[in-house]
Amino acid sequence: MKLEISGSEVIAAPVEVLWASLNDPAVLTRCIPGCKRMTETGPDAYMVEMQLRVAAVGGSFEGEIALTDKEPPRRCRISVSGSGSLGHGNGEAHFEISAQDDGHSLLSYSGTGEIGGLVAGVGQRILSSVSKHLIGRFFTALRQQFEPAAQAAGAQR
Amino acid sequence: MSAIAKLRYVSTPRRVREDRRFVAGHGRYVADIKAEGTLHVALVASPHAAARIVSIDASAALAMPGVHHVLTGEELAAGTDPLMNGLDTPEVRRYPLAVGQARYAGEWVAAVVADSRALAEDAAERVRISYEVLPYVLDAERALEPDSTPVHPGHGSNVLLDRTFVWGEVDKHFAESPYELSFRVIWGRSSTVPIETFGVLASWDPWRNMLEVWASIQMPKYSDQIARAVRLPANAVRVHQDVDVGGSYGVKRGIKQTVIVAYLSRRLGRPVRLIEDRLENMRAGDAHGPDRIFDVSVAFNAEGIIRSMKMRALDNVGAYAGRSPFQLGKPVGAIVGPYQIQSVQYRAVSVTTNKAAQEAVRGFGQAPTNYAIETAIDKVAEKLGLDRIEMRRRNFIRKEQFPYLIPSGSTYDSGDYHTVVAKVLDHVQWPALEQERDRLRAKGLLAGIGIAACLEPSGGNSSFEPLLNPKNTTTTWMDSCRINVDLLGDITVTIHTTSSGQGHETLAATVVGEVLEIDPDKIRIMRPDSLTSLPSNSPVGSRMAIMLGGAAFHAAHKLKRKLLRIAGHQFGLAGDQLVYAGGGIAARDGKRKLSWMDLVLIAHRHIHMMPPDTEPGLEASHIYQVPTGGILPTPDGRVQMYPCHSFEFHVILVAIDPDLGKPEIRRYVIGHDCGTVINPHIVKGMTLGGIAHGIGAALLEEFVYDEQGQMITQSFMDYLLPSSHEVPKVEIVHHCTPSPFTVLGQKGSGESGYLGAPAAISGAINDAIRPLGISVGKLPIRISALSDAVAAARAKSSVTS
Amino acid sequence: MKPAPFEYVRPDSLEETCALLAADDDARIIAGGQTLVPMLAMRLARPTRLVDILRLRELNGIREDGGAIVIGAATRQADAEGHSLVAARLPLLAKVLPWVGHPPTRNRGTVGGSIAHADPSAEIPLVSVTLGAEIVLRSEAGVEAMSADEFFIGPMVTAIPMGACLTEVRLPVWTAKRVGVGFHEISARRSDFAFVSAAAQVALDTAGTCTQCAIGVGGAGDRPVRFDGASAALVGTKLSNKDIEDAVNMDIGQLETMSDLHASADYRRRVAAVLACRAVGDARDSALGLSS
Amino acid sequence: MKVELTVNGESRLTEVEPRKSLLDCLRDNFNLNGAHAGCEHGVCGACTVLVDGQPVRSCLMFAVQADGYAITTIEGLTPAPGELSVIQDAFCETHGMQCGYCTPAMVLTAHALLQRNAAPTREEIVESISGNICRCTGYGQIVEAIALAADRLSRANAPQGGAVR
Repeated sequence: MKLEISGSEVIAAPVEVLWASLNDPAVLTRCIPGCKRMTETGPDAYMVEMQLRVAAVGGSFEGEIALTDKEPPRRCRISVSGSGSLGHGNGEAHFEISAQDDGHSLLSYSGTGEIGGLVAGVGQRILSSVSKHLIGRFFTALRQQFEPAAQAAGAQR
Repeated sequence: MSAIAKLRYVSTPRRVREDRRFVAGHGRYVADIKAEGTLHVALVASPHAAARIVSIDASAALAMPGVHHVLTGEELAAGTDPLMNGLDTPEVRRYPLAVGQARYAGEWVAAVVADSRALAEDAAERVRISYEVLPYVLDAERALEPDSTPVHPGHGSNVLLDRTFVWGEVDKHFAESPYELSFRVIWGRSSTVPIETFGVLASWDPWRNMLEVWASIQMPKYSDQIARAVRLPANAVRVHQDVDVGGSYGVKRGIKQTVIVAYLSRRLGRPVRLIEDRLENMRAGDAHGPDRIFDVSVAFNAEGIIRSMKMRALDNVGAYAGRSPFQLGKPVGAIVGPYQIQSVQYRAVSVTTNKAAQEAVRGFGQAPTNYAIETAIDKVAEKLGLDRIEMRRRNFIRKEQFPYLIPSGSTYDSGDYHTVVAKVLDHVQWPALEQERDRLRAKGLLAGIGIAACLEPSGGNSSFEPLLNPKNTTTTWMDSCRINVDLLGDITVTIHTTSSGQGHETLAATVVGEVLEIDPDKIRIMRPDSLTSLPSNSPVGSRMAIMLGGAAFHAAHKLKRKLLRIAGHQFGLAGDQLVYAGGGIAARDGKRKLSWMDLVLIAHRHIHMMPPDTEPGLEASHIYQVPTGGILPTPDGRVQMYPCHSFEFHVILVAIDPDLGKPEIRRYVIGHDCGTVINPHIVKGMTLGGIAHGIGAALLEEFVYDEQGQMITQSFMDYLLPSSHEVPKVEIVHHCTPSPFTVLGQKGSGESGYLGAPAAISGAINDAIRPLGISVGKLPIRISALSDAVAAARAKSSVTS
Repeated sequence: MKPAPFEYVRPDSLEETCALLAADDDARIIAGGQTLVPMLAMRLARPTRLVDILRLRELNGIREDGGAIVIGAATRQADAEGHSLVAARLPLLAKVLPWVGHPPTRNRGTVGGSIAHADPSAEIPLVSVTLGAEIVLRSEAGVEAMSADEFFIGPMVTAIPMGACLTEVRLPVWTAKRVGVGFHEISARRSDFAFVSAAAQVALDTAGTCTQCAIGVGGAGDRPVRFDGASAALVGTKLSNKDIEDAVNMDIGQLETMSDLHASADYRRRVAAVLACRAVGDARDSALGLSS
Repeated sequence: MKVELTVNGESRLTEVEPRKSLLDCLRDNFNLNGAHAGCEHGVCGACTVLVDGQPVRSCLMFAVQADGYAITTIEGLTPAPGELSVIQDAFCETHGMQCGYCTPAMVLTAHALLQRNAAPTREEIVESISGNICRCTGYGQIVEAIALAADRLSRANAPQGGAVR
């Protein structure tokens, strides 16, 4: 199943800080839903282990993340691929960061992805909304990086 | 036709004998058969539409306790031969497990064998396969293009078959006709999807050199194919045919599944079973049906008489071929439907793509073809402003024209289409039905009447094999029956195929009882294993009433003749001086009489009382050749495809809430003529069940692949089978035009209902939306797509008005 | 299609349930299992442990408490369907229950399970959102209640914190004399997941003027939503078809609809408006004592 | 895990993995083969059994959850070996089946319906079996069978001297 994503988020951090965070495996590990571990395998390339969970559905994934076409601190391309018990997927997104007033940044993204295997076969009905939800979770977590107060909201599942 | 003057059992509503065991839960399906020490298989599927298999690492799976083996395609291919190809396409090789390359998402790549199915699934998750993703093609038209990615590179292209038949003066007829129209309709990929998935249990006995097989099959020449593939003599494969099959309607072929378990059982020395789970079945049971694009042109005059038709059927068979391309061949036998179309150009094109392989589905390609033909009739009527029923009446073959030779070389046996139509119209009270439609329209609903007339070619010859593959010179497709009368006078009849709900036991008992004038309920029916069976095929092509019925009839007559010879010898009378009645034989003068038991005793005990050169015992067998069969196609592709042609005429009323788009069938009437009915309950069930299946194909069911080649309707949450809510009450109007070619005048009815329902439903929906200036030409007609089209048309008309 | 291995525990109390959940992040509650078991069978869900709450007496039963009907989470849908309090006080729930799954799934499926699984198309979550139900959770930390609006977050995603168990849902009872309800849904087959569903409950005064109104739409997006703007606009009107249409059209634009194999996003948006109008119309008619 | 189930009135102790469905337990452990696996995800209904008299999908229930209930399978509806109940007989009378695979579930569902509603309308019959997919019959003869059984039961149960309808 093909997915198209695009949107923009205002993040309470200056451009440079946000850029640094997006290049920091520790931050990404915290923000990518279900990410357990990121291991650097080369320049801007990581192996990721994920334990993804959406409601009762869950499964483990292994995959790779690579950052390319970097133009610090404004642009980069992030590509993700992986597979696990629920299926496999890959995608690529283009990020662009621009400065806003009062030390905020606007993070715009657009990209496409593909999901195959079990979840595509039996979960077509809600797959796209689940994907959107997961992307939403990533940005929520990212925003929370810079708004510690918001972290009290508690875990979701 | 050797008519029986007065029928005692045939055509009477006798109970179906199989039903007793089923209502008590005592059917014996393959999953009910338990063998000590059985191992269970789960399958590892390719997640990609096309991928090279780089490596398979089974070590983690094999390390689990209770896991016995992980079978790869490489190993299996080394130990078995490729599966049969129907067409002459040697480079389109097909193995039960992918070898080197996976060609569709879901294709089985490895088979894991463990102590339980659950454990096998646990282990299957641990088989690590590394793939190199390859380009793929899903769309049939794209697959036709020379630069498309070949699914089988060795074959050179994706075209398995591209043959154009011209029967009659098509160009001349088109040139001479004042009108012509062309259109495209698309039949979405659906299937029969039995509630029982395919299952098989194989057990190799090394001390007897015998492979025992229990399977839920409906497959001609099954044991031969298994033997060939696993490299055993055919007499070392014993297929138990007394397994109840939980529905098939064509698709339960199971060759690849059986080869897997047969190989594993020999290799592991244990019984091995594979019962497909629903996900395996849906994505890779290789049981999808036709997936077709029809481009049709018809030439006609101002009266609506269609003189000629050009049809191109482009079938997307998926990744492998097997028998499925033959589904383009069977419709040749009724390519003009019930109409007097004088010439036809038929181009049959079959392409491979990266979808699951097709298998035979109820009607073997006839239902999609009927949908295309009936759409043509409706479109011509619309273009000329003619009544759709009048249009059909004008084009129908007339009663007095039978037997009627159609341009493609088949002779239709009999029919009385005009009378069936008249009876149906009378039953529905046609003017009232039109008023009802108009009343619904006045209420603001979209309402339409659908009409479909179609033929059910029946008798299951296999002339499509030599037609589409010149290397295949098959001219018989026999079926057989054996009758044995034991010393106590009780009758045992053997039939030699599996059965999946068609009531063959009832059929054989009824016919034998009819001929011998003995209560069918006293007759035992057995289904021996393949090695003790007479040559038979399987219940495909609506053939069993004709073929098993014919075999039973002739076997019973042989037995009767033997009884008459014995009695004649006793009485010193010629046959014409004897009267057979209720199993006993009397001299015509009424003075002497031998009862059934007298005759039985003579045959079993008293050879000294038998005529000379008579074998002792009372047994008779008959191997029945397909009536009208036995002839190879002509070089220009004219062929007698099937012997019999049942007729059905559907009239339905559909209402659609214009805001919601959901079609509701308000009335469903079918006129049905399958000649002499042997068991009315069975024929009724087939007809109603076929209609339900047609409703599914028309409105609900589809194996959908996304752009990446993933099949996204793997579960019953997305592949939608009609429930009791979706199938309306159906009214059946009966008519009987006996076939001159069969023993009792019977024709086939195993596919009835299904052959016309999709066309009728499509016709009704198109009638409903015609006032909006739109039409739909793709099945299934989804609610949302229909509603979106209606909304767009309404928006457009509100803009223009 | 066999589940991955798991342990099975059937605790004797809610307290024990909470302790079991707290001890293991990968433990999952099972009640009727009608949604969860298919996910287990397909191995979409693979908990380490199933904690079976179906028979916990504390979670079973239907009672009236203050202005609400309180339904224990493990109350089976079939029991709710036949319950006199539901029939008398929660006409909207009574109306939708026959649309939940099939009779056999309602014999096992629970009210709480349907809410906890939060399928965007499910009927009981729609009623909960429409009526503004309160959902009560219990964990080792104590009892917590939240509104249905806060509870449903996304497609099968809820705000249940880790370690918590849904214990009951409190559905407000409308005390007005003339209350009517309406419900419509459309699906490919009658018992399938709805492409779109709409529920409405209205109260009328003696003059037939709307005093209270609640409209909800399910199946269209990633969770059920309530049309508060439309509801507010309709209070004080006579609920003419025109009133209803205008009001529903105010809110329909905010509806985020999804597209899938069976129904396009456009379809869902269009039909959501139609069904919402019909549901309100039916509610009005039933409040007026007209058959709908 | 050990579990003690009451099946067709008989208490039976067996050992199952927690993940074993009631369906698989009935078939594998007790050799009661009348319940069939069709989809194993709760849609087709071929695995229906009665739990405390109500139809339930045995593929959606684990054996370890099934203790303490009265479980009835098709084998438990059959009065005696070779004898049919009124409902089973009615299915034979109208040929309310073909391949027989969904039939035990249909019969059990019909049984539960007629227990609670002795004179169901056609719509009520259709609704009651709507969770049981039959691929063969198109449901027509199944609906007829259930109506016939209802009629016969009501006659059988009517006071002497006349049928109730």
